[in-house]
Amino acid sequence: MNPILILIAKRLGLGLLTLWFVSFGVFFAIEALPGDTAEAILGQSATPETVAALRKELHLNQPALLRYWNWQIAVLTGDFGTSLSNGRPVSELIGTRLGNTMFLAGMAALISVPLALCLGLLAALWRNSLFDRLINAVTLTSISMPEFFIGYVLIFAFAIRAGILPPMSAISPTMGLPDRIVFTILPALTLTLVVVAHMMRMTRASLVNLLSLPYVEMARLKGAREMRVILFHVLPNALGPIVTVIALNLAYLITGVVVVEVVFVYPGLGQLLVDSVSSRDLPVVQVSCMIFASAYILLNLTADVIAIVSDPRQLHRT
Amino acid sequence: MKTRLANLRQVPPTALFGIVIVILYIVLAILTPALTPYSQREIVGGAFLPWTSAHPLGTDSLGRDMLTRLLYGGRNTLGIAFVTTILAFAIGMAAGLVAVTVGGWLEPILSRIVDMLMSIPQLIFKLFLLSIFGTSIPTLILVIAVLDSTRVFRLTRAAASSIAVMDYVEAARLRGEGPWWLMTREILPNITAPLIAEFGLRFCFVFLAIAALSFLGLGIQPPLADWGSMVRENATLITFGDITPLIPAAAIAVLTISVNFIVDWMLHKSTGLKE
Amino acid sequence: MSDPTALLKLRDLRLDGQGASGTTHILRGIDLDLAKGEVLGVIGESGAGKSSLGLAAMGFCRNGCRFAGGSANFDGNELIGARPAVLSGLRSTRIAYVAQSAAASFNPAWRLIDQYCEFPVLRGLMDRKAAEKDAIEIYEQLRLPNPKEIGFRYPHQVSGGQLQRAMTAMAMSCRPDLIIFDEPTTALDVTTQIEVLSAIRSAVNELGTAALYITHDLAVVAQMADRIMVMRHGEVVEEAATRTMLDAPREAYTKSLWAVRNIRPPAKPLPPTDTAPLMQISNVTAGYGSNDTALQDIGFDVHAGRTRAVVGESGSGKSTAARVIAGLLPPRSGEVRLDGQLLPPDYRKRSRDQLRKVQLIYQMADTALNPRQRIGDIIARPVSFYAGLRGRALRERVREILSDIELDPDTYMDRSPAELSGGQKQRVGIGRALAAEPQFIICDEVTSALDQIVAENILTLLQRVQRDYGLSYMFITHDLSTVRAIADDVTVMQRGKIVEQGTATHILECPQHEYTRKLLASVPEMDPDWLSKQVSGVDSIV
Amino acid sequence: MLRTNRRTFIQGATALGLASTLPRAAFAQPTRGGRLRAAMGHGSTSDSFDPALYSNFYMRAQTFARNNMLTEIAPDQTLRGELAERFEANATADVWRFKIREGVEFHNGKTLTPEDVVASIDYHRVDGSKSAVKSSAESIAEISIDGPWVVMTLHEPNADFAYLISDFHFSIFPSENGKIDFSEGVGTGGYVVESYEPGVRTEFKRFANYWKPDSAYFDEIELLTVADKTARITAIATGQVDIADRIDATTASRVESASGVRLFRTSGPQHFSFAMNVTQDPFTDRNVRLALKYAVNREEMVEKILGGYGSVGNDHPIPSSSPYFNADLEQHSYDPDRARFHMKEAGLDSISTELHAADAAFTGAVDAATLYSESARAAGIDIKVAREPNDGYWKNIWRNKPWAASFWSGRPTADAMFSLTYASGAPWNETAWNNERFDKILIAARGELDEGKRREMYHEMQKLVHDDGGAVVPMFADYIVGLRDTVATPEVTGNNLDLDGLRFLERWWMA
Repeated sequence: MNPILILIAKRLGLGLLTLWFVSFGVFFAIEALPGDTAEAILGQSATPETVAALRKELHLNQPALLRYWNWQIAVLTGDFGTSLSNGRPVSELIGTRLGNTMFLAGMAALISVPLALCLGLLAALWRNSLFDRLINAVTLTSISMPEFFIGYVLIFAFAIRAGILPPMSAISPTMGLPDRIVFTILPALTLTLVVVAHMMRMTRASLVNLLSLPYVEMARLKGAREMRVILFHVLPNALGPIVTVIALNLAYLITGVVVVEVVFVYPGLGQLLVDSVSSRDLPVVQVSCMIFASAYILLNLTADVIAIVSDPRQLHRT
Repeated sequence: MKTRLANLRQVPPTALFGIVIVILYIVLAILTPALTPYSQREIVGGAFLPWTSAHPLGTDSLGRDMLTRLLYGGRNTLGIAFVTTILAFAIGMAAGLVAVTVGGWLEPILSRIVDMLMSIPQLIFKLFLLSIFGTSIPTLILVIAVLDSTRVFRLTRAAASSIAVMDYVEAARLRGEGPWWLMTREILPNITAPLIAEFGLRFCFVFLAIAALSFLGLGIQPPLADWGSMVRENATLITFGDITPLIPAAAIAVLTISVNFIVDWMLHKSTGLKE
Repeated sequence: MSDPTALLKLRDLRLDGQGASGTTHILRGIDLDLAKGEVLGVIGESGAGKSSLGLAAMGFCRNGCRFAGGSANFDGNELIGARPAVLSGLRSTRIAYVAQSAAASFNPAWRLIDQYCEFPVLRGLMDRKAAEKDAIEIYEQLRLPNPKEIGFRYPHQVSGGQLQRAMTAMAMSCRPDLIIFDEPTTALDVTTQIEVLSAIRSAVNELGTAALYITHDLAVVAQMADRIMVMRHGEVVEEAATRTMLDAPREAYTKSLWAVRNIRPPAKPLPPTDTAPLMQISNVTAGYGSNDTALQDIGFDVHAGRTRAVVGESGSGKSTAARVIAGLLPPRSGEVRLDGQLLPPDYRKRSRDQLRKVQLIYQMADTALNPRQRIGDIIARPVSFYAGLRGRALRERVREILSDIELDPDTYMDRSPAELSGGQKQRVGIGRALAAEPQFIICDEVTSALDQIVAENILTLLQRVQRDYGLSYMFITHDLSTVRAIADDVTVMQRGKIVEQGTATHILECPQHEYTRKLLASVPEMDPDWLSKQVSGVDSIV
Repeated sequence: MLRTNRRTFIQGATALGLASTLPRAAFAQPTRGGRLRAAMGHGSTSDSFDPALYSNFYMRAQTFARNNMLTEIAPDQTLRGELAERFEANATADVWRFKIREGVEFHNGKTLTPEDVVASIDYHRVDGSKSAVKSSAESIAEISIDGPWVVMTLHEPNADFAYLISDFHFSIFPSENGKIDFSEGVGTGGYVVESYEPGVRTEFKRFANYWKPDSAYFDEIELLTVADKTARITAIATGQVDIADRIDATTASRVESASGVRLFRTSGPQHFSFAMNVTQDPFTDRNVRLALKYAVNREEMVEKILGGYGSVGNDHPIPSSSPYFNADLEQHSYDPDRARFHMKEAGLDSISTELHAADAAFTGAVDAATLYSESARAAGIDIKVAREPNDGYWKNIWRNKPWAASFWSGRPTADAMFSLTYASGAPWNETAWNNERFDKILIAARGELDEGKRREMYHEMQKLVHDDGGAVVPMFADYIVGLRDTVATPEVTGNNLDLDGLRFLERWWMA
């Protein structure tokens, strides 16, 4: 197990370094944006006087490096600061949104991961059959469609025509779980259609890639039937790439869903980030970006660890 | 030539469909100005007019001819996506080949930078950069190209490093060949298959990314027509059972599906995978 | 139905392969009878269809292949066209298979014993506990070290020879009536091969299992088989009892195979060794990491016009030595001199002329030639690169070289490597080296991937161009018959050290070191009793 | 005394509310109860309860639900007291007295005091205030408490001061030691904020002890921000919400055709303008300005940009619904020949200029500019439309480029509108127009308590802006809201702003 711990430690260290670079980059990118929070908040009603007053109140008149330094120190002590634009604690502001994002991602993952694995397995099992071709064409199609297209079609079908699901997914923290699920079905379904193809194709490809290897032939020559070959002989060896692609897609479910949030008016983190960028709300942007980057880093790390654990060649080096 | 024709007959129907569609798109994109009686920004009538012979797909939210904008949208989006993909490949391939061929300290540095760029969610990153640098078409192209070149870099590096260990590359090195020869003569010709396949996929992703950005208002800016913002501008119609706004979306889907079909076939061919 | 007691009966078995270039006939009507407990050796060169025959005997054909006719009857069960359930029921329990590369054929995700127990348990022959106990017994019988523990390792933790025995053990797990051995020792070093061979033979004898033993190595099959069948182009050339076949082959093809074994270099006047050596390697120590020492203080000379064979088994450091000389692996200490001149350790620091003088020919002709370049271009590049020839002069020179390596310039100039056979590709590799007009060529296992007849031709070519161009060779090989055929001087290596060196006659005729002796003794001979004779001796060495 | 005075002239405006488009049956007696779900296009994550920073319609609606001001613009456009039971000015209109209502309770149980009022007003006028209404607040020289009365002394007379103080920024919050506490959104309004996620939603519950009778009928309210117009329309069409605002003019007719949905239109003071900076060439010449005013086809713009949901403007900011609207003024209309004539007067054969626009200015601004450019071409005027990015438009383009598109939601009074945008040196004087006569009567009108004289003054101001000003105001846009039949509206609704003066949450009820 030692090499794994070392790997985790190494990767976490590298991840922290990446996070630091991200925060640094984000800070100065926001600095480079034309306009600042004060102007963004006051908008059309800004006068030089009021902008200056607001700037002073938000400490925007301090030098950028000093502000970055202070922010960094605060974050290291666990204080994510308060939003520049509405004065609420960033942790509170982001907490609800992060919860929503995770809920949506979780739901989409719950549908899409098992579905993709099953379809991928079946496609590999019945490769070149009508089923395989059909599922291949269908997933190619779904991967090719813009998210907003899928979203609007689903709204049209389920909310407008059938009238069985709400078109808007404006969930609130006070909602009960059943309500939340009902409200989240359509965006989750949209995301499912977007990610399932990728995972399914990768599952199939990883399995099929291994099918020509000698040990698979050996399994067949030992008398293993196709199902056994795929499930017991091929799958354990294909876990690495499959888990990696799942991780990549889970990361996407967390970080890449702004469009779906817009279409379904879903109060997720992506929307918050986009809004905060336009209002130049640095602390919120910072923390959101860090959350996204950490999600990506952690998921990839998890995938790598699973891939190693599932591969005795890497696990038990001699 | 004869063998090429024979090869064409072996193309599976899906790929054939893809090729026909892609050619059709390209032809339409080139001929658009000749095909359309209106200009893409011209207001020709009331908003959301129904389908008539004068306006086969009706008009959009501002009373511009939908079919005209559909064609121009294709032209604009296709052209920009194509240039972007080319640029992404130029950057990614050059960096990838240099990393593998020259190696040394350059390789880990490039890889680190790419890892770092890739650990930031792409769409958000693009939104971010576009709000910093503005939404003009050159910045749009540059931002997407630079960010997408990371994937090209990874693929090129992976493919090239599997070639770089080949004996014939070693033989060329031992002969005293310089990096340029190694890159262009020994390595590049042997990784074209995955790169061409990736080009197709990347083009699709770039295309979808531009559409998504336009949908979010940061892509191609009005009054230039583009398929993403056409969907966004006219999406309201869907609520009333009018499928017109789905046409540009479908146009995106058909193109990306076609490219994917072709890529799929090429991947099959290049890997020789029969299963 | 000539032999009612036959376990396996093939009649007019045909197998077709579908490739890009159309249908090829892999098996063209094979007839075969195998009695219970009998071992039949199948021999042939690559592409003869012997592996396909082995698989067909299990009712299996690879992807892209299909049975085109005939029958394969196993103990009353027709295998061709049988339902998957029938085939799967016979496999493991009645017919088992031992593949060429055990390392690749064991599932890397499972421990050896899991793979051993899979089918005995699945078919209900025994429970898991009993199966494990049984595995340990069989491991012991196959003389695997640490039989109680070795099964609980993963394949990558076990050496090649041991894996091959573990695979044989696995094949025996259900006590089948028939085991197909497909080149089980080809990938092994000779000293390992002899252990595996004897283990297999005794296990097969003890269990009384019938076997189909497929190999390209005559000497090996002579040790294992009761009868030998010779195959070529998917057809049976001839078939006879082992001794008959060895002593009196009937067909010309068989005779040519036999003849190859006996080829000896034509006597040639040996260039003198009293001049200054062309290549001088002294006190070289090298390794790939800081902890690894692949070469430990080695040194040898190669004189102009002479061939030095560097012999050793895998891991002996012979290829590392080649890399050090080529400048691909700068040594930790020691030096390499060419014509008395010190060569910079890193090839990137060497002058163009220094690079030109030392050339390399690779083992795998497939990866040695750029598949995207035409033959003419591959050979032309060194000519234009070093000699600066252009245009017509360049073309003429390329044609000359092609003629030198016995490839017709008109036919081959514009072909791509994929259109060439293995032997032809190796010729192009030689041609590319010659095009540089070198003084010293490193030949790294250049014949080991080739069939024997082709290999002999390549060796002959190498010897001819050596005379014509006045070259010196460093010839890396694991195959002692190659050494006999080409070497003037021999260096024997083991685990990164030089064990013994001297002239070829000296080393081959009266080896001093016990490892050299073991190496020589492990090379199988055509005598069917050879293995029995050697086993006791080898065991004592092991 | 002033109150009665004001009422006389404001009454004329009441009929202008477009409530008449609604079926009679909708005007049933108000009933208590139900849960309202409303989707608004405004609202952002950067919103907060801080009254200095209120900026959009969402915050206005939210503020009117949870807070009260001293005064309130009634549905009939009259001004009436809200937390001020009575209010009065002295004869010179520079001292204003507000009698604070007694027994009014905040949501947290605190009783309203004059001190709360003073603190709430002071919050905007202290040094270093960042408030959007700082300029209004600074017109107050001194605030004092006189028993139940709060007395405000102004630097200059202002007859409209009571109107200014009705602005939603001047919400009255509970205070302690002269500092207001707005952090929880506690006010005296009809609804208590249960939860608020900026840019997403506000949940309200009715405030049981609300002082205002016949008001705040809903039990609960969910006020959503739905920025995507398609989502808003889908939500109202499928019944997921009861109210959806900012319906696109182009889709309005389709929304209306959906079953169970009706439109609610308000012709208010919202107008669009193309502001020329009169200190920069070629706009320094009055004739050039006039030429451009005659070169725009206003009817076409109303038709194409507003889908007919609006009316033409006459190059001044006063809506026809205003009591001070000058109906006698010549309507500027599309006349290429007159445009040419003014060009000649200016000594020019042609004008070539750039018009900067972005949809951030107003929806369709770029298209409006394009239409402008096309109609002007007939008069020999070459307008190049410069499309600008939405982001940073107000900072980088508006008031920084010589000619740019702009948007005004309107102000409750003619004085406020003029003072804000046309008075010389006004903070948002987008045309940099500087007219002595205008400035003089603007100040005079503030102190003028005689209605007839006042009206004349405002008429003259409109004429000055119309003839000489730098703004082309081609159109006034209606507000269009989609309502489901579940919502009932009173017969008379305010048209000073969208949605019954954005006081719909306390004035409307479930049908």
